[in-house]
Amino acid sequence: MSDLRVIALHGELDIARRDEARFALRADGDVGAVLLDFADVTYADSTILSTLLVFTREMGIRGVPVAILVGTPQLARIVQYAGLSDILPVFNERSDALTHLSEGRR
Amino acid sequence: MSDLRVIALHGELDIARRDEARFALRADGDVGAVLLDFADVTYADSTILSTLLVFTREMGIRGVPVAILVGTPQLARIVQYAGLSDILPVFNERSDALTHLSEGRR
Amino acid sequence: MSEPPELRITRRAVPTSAAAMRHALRAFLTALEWEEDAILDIVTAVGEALANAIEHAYEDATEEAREVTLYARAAGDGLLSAEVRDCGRFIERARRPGRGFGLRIVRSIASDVSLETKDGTSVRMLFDTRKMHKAL
Amino acid sequence: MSEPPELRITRRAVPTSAAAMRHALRAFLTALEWEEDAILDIVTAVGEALANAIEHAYEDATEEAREVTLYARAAGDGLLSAEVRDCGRFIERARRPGRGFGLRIVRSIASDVSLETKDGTSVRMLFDTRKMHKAL
Ligand SMILES: Nc1ncnc2c1ncn2[C@@H]1O[C@H](COP(=O)(O)OP(=O)(O)O)[C@@H](O)[C@H]1O
Ligand SMILES: Nc1ncnc2c1ncn2[C@@H]1O[C@H](COP(=O)(O)OP(=O)(O)O)[C@@H](O)[C@H]1O
Repeated sequence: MSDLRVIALHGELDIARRDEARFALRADGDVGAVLLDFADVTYADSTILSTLLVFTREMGIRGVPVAILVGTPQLARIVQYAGLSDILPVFNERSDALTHLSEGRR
Repeated sequence: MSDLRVIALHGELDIARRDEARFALRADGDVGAVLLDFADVTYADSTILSTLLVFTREMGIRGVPVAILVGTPQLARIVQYAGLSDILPVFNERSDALTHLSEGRR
Repeated sequence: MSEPPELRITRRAVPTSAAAMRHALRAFLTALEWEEDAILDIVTAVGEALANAIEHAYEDATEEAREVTLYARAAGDGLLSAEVRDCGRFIERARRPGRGFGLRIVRSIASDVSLETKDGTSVRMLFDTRKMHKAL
Repeated sequence: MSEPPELRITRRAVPTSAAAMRHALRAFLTALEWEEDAILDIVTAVGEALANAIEHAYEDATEEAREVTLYARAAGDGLLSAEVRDCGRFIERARRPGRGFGLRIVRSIASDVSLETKDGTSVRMLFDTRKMHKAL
């Protein structure tokens, strides 16, 4: 998987870090798959969900699979509460996230 | 300093950990000096000061110098508020603590 | 001893205030020995209300009086009532694609939510930890 | 918006409660953006009063009603009033060598301390952050 792009963020992703998150969530150039490594993210609010949604859609249009690796149950749960479970590809295990990406590769 | 005994504690040393602190603060056998390495202690209450006082006095009677290395300013300050600055040998720097110990050695 | 546990904090309605207020709420609930799962969800819901006050309430306000207040009060039996209040102006707005998750999240977690928009916005939430996680 | 920031927590008067209540106070004061130096000292003083309620108040009490309440209320201008209250019995005791630092520490940090021993012990402390650290 030489063209796997890993984007790692950590800490609390809330309204105060929206611009930072938007800036980090880019995948220019020739990318085969994107792993959003949020294993060390301890909190996410809905402003980040919106950013994730935009990013995942853009990648979908480009045919690039995305997987979101989460550490805290808070992030997995806010995705469900927002009704985005079927849209945002959230994984608790790195291996599951990578499997998802390799299956979705072009 | 082959007979330097280092006793390290960490976290919050309060009433809930008094027995643990009492148990840890022992220096049996042939000890030349004791460094209480509290660099990772983040909080101390007065019950710990009492334990420190007993230990330092016992060591004093045995002629064994003691140095308390502190990390958080809270610990240095509670010693002052308790009026124990002249009795408890508190140091902010490891090198100062070690110098104090080597000067006090038998 | 009879007064219920409570927490009230007022801060400037700026983005960095959200985390500090969530942390205070989390430590308050932790001190009450509430379950971690319930704490996660309550902090998530209150966090959304705080983010709304910070993001929307003062869009056209002058610099003074940009404040947001969090009030939380625990009743027995695992109930918590919380209120997030600002002195701004509620913005009625058509649903925007990819936005509008905040209040939905609040409603998913709280067993009761009431929104009052007089002299600012007040979001009152009732959390019943005995009934939480029902959706998951 | 006019009510002052406040925090009230009641917990069982057992050793593990002290840290949880200190953490809640710390997060509350941090959320109010108080200076770290002042927070350290206030938490230290309140921590001593909590430890006293936990260690001494219920020495001869039955298991029920072993509770300790922390109440803190911020006024403007860097003032905080705090109260630690239990429903036990104050123990008058001759000074014991190597003990008795708790109330001394409280008095070193607070600008005003009052101890009431009716239906338990109440320690009221006033902290004035503008005057703190004067002793050091
Ligand atoms: N405290 C508030 N002050 C002003 N308007 C608010 C407030 N809370 C919510 N709103 C309005 O309600 C809308 C929906 O809020 P929400 O569901 O949290 O989604 P989002 O914040 O993503 O738009 C906001 O866009 C805003 O117009
Ligand atoms: N909440 C309390 N309930 C009962 N007795 C108390 C309380 N607080 C203080 N005391 C009494 O006052 C004494 C002095 O307290 P303090 O100065 O904190 O030192 P120490 O706790 O080391 O004895 C205690 O030993 C105890 O007899």
